[in-house]
Amino acid sequence: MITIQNVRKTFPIKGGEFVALGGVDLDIADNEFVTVVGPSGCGKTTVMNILAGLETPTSGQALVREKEITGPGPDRGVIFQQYALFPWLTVRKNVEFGLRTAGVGRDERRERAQHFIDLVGLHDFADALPRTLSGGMKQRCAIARAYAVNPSILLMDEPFGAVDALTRVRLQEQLLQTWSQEKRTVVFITHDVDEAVFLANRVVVMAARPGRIVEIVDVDLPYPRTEELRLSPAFTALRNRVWSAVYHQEPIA
Amino acid sequence: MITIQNVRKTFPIKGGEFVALGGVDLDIADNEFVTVVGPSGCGKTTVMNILAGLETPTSGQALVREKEITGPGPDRGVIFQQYALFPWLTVRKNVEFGLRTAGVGRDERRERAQHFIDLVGLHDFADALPRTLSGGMKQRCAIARAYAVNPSILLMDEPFGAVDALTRVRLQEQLLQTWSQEKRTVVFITHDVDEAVFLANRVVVMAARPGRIVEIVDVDLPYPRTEELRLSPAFTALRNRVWSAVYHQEPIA
Amino acid sequence: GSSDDNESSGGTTKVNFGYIADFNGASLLAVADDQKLWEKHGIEVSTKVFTNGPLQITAINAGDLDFGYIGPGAVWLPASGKAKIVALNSLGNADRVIAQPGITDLAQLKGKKVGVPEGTSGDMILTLALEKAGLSATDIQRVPMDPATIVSAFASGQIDAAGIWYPLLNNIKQKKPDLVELAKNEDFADSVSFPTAFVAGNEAVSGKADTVTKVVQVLREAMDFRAANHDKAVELTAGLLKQPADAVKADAANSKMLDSKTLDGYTADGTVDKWLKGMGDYFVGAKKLPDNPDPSTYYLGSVFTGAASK
Amino acid sequence: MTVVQVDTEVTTGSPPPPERRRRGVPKSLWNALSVVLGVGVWWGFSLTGFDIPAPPEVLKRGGELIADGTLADDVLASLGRVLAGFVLGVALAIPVGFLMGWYGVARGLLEPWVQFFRTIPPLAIIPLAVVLMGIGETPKIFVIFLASFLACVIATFQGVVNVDKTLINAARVLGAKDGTIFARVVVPASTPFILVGMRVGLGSSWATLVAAELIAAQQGLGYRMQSAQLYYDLPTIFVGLISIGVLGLLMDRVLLLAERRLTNWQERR
Amino acid sequence: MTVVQVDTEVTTGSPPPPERRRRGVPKSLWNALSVVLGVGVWWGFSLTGFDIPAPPEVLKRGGELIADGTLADDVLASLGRVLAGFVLGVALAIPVGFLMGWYGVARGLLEPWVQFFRTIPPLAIIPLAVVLMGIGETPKIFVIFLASFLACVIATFQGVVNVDKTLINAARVLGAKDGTIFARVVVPASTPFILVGMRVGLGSSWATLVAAELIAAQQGLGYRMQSAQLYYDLPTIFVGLISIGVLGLLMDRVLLLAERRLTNWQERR
Ligand SMILES: Nc1ncnc2c1ncn2[C@@H]1O[C@H](COP(=O)(O)OP(=O)(O)OP(=O)(O)O)[C@@H](O)[C@H]1O
Ligand SMILES: Nc1ncnc2c1ncn2[C@@H]1O[C@H](COP(=O)(O)OP(=O)(O)OP(=O)(O)O)[C@@H](O)[C@H]1O
Ligand SMILES: [Mg+2]
Ligand SMILES: [Mg+2]
Repeated sequence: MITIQNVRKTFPIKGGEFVALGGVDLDIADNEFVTVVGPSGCGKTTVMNILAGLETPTSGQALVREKEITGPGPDRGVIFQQYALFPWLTVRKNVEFGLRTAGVGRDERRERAQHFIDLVGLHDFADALPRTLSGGMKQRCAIARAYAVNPSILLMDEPFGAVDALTRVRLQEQLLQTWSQEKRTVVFITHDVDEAVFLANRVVVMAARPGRIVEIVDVDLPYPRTEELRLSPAFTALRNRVWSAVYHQEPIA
Repeated sequence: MITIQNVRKTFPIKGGEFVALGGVDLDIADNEFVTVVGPSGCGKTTVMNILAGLETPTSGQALVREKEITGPGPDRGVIFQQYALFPWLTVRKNVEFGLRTAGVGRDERRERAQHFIDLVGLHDFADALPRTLSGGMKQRCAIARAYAVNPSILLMDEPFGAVDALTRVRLQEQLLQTWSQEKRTVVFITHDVDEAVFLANRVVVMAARPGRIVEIVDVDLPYPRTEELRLSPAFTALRNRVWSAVYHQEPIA
Repeated sequence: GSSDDNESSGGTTKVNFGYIADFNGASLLAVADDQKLWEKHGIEVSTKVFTNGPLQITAINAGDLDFGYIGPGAVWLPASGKAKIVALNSLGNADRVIAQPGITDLAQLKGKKVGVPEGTSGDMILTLALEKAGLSATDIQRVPMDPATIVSAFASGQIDAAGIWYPLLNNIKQKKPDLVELAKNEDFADSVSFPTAFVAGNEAVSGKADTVTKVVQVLREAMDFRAANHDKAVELTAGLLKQPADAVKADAANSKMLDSKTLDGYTADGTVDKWLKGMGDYFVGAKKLPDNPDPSTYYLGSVFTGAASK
Repeated sequence: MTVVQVDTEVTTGSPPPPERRRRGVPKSLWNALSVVLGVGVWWGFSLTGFDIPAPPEVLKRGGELIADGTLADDVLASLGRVLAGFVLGVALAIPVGFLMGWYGVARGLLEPWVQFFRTIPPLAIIPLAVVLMGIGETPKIFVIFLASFLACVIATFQGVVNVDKTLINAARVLGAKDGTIFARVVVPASTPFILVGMRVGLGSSWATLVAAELIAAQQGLGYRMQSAQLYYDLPTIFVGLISIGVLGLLMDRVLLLAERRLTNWQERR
Repeated sequence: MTVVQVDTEVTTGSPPPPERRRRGVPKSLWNALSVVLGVGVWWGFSLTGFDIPAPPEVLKRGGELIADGTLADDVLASLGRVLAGFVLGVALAIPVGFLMGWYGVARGLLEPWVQFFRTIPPLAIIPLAVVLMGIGETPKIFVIFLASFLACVIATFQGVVNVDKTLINAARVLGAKDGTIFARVVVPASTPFILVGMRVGLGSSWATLVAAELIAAQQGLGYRMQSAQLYYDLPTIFVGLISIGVLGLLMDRVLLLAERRLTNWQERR
């Protein structure tokens, strides 16, 4: 259970403060798959950082299983928008990082890391350093690293933004599959309205200035979600509803 | 006129070399709008870096207007996949950077920078430092910076990847509009097949291992491209053709 | 650099004079300044303080200094031709070989840790003392240290003995009142004395004999004033050095100040040559000099005595 | 005022949740506590028979030196030398460090000598400095200059070598040539390194002061300490040490303040 | 061998197109040229009447000192001290720098003293070191230790403060606690800074050697130079200077080599 209660977040800026989040309330049930959409700069990443324990709300509070979030923890895996790979570690070592801190033994670590490296299609680059990877490959490495620690809550910030369409579809399928098997909670930020609807139990639509939730769209489509579903009228209706929720706001520019 | 002749690019890696590009040939006419699609890690960025003059081909050559590319130049504007904003400069100063090196006077510089900052919707953040921007805002700042120097060739590496759908549509329209008005040459890398077809005169489809061009799809749709066009059968046919060109290759994973 | 300051202008000669900030090194300058002796002889003096003699000789040879002051430990420099002694100043009486309580005899130093500031008069007295006791340099554990370090090392019992001098010895005595003095300068008075001296560059002596004479006249008159008014000289020096008068007074008590008449006599009867010869022997023994030159090649006795009659 | 406060938050941040811990004891209080502790240890040492003067004794001597104006003169003389040497050293080190980091030829030519002189003690330079530069202010400032230059040039060099390549590429595709890249990319990007160099260089400058004032100084803290050593006048030596320490600390604070204004673009702890 | 070659390319890169310029004269040739030039200048100075010995004289003296084994003994003694002091200094500076960069309290407590001691000349430390540690190897190594520690701790501190916050966040969401973050994120991320500290510290270590060997040294390059200074034996001083310079240079090269292996993950010029 994730609970966000009237969370405000302001940043000090020259000559005052900037209200990044102006009172956000949200409950996310265990094992729920929530996607977050909204215009650029509306505070999606800020919400995720608060859930991850990397930022503290200026007021209000954020709770996980009734306990206030006081810092990051391995129960909450995070995929950062900017990847944040350790540049001095190879792909394999990056993926193993969380397993090492969790004290997983060497052989099991190897095996689990290899599994997730294969999953994201980096097996030929397991011993490459991040600087030799392409943008999409870096992103996939970050995904594998977060998956490897098997967190019960997965916070993903535009995780599939830099990969090509086919890889993206594959990654979506894998994500849904493990989610339904292992029933973890997923908070997934995306710019792609289709993706948001395709993956989610609920789509949270945010708006900017100040960052807030304007609508929450329940997606009552059955799992497993298939390619056919994407073409169904129900899907299209939901997609259009989310789209208009996002863009019948004032334009951000 | 951009000419790429039998360009190979290899990187030294542990225990040998990695063939990033294995013989690429491509001619791009002046004022052409070329999009490049292909699976993650197929060498798109590498091609762009060679055109930008930031990497030299291992063999073969790349020419602009019959002259071999020996280094970067302000005639070729670049939007990097990772933005590469100067973290110590505000948005405005970042956008003005190229204008200053070009010796543009203060007032004109101000004015032109402001124009492009407004264009990408960052007017309220003109004096913010990059670290206070969201992912999408950083990307838009990088776009404004490249536009501001008004280069005759624009090399764009997934420039709209981190912005939301509506902003993306706006930026696409703006890009097409200035392109058609000022007739510059654009090389545009994207993962979005729709975007590739919607924008381009020609879509270059690349494949990996080794990086190469597998197909070039001419997009003989009229400009200006409208939202209706996206729904036309001709567009769908081209879109499907590009899609199958990309993905009837071996899967990359 | 101030190398070309020392030209005559309007009847006065500019002179750069180096010194060390203790009673031996500074007392004559303090007196000359107070008594306006420089003006009297048409010299405009500019004094520069140093912490050791060799650096002054370096500066003299680089043309930045005209005169300087050296202690006994640096006498080998003029002896080896780097400079000329224009006047002697005093005879050091401050050097001691000291030992921790319990060591009563030089012979007991065998195998002991003995601290010594190399190349100083402390080094000299230790060498002489060992020689007298029939010990060689290798019979002791010789521990080279800088003077300040000897104070703390001896006071904290890190070394068994040391070759050191007053006023530093006073500080050691505060901590170790029962230390033993095994040797002092007077023990060797008949073979070696520890003169301090004023030096000038080789070129100045040949090229600017007139200036040298004037300076020596100032020094002579200051010497005589110092001899006649000891307490006043102490007071003036303390003022120059910004040190408490009693510290300077204690320091002054450790040397035998010379006056011009005595020196004239010693120069004439060869006593000065004997001192310098004795020093030379020591330096040859210490391998600082390849051979012992005739003192007359570097001590300008005639200039010193000659200045009296002018 | 506000700017400083904000910056302090950025740089002294402790592990998040920062707001929580930051509410604790302010840093200056810890500073004060530390100084009190240090003085206590010193006093303790002086009481247990070690050959060092007790704080009141040093304080008294300090009072005397202040009263007769000696300390002020010494501080001014030394401060002037250190400032001149330090500023010259840094001003030369930044372009030289850049040249070494940027051009292989410059690096090949300069590196052996920079490396060589870094290991040479200032005491050994002094006779040479006297021979070449006389006994005026020049050789004193030169010795200090050398100390700060050598510390700073290595740091600048390393900073230049470590500048993120993508930023340089970004500047180049915007039409920047080497000069512009140096002034507008390399210098800001390597500010943190240059600052390390400046801080270490500042320390070396002060530490070299005593050696520099071996050269015929008429006043100055280093000279005062040396002449006090002739009489083993420990209280004066301690006054000198403390003055140097405090001045160094103050100058370091100024540097840090400057740095915070220059690098508040950085996202850091 | 190959690794080194590849790395050299990365670090000595000149402005692109790198392949083009890299084909020029190799850096070691410029090094050699520079050394030859430097020796030439020196020889020139010695001929024009400056009071410094000419190269052949120094060479001759060096030959003598090598022949009778003095130089080898001195080098060994000094090298041992410098290595011990330097290694200890760096080994302590890295965790202390981390503590200062990470914990506000540690910073508040340690900073005044680190700053203070950085400005204190080693010569002033010596009497205290003798009182506390006797006249054996300990105080000598201590003085050298202090020099390298103080240079290195500032650099490490600055490195820690400058570590990219996102990497620390990444480690923390992967469950890393402070210890792990220090060892596996902060240390690698601030390696370039630590290296600056080590290089500057290495220089200071050697430069402090002469001061250290004021304390009751029986042999060592610093001791040899001091006693030579008393005897105005310039050739021996020059032999000492050159030996120190060459040893420092060699150790610096070792450091650079280590650094290249440690930081070849960096994308840099
Ligand atoms: N450290 C900061 N200082 C000041 N403002 C900040 C800071 N961090 C974020 N902001 C502001 O907060 C707002 C929300 O940022 P956030 O990163 O949450 O947006 P986002 O929804 O993730 O956008 P995007 O989709 O572009 O990544 C932005 O306007 C940004 O400028
Ligand atoms: N410096 C390097 N060293 C070694 N390999 C490299 C280096 N740079 C790129 N590569 C490799 O070259 C290949 C092509 O990289 P490139 O960045 O061009 O891909 P891309 O098509 O842009 O992919 P993406 O869409 O994921 O950004 C990748 O497999 C990458 O690992
Ligand atoms: Mg975001
Ligand atoms: Mg790419």
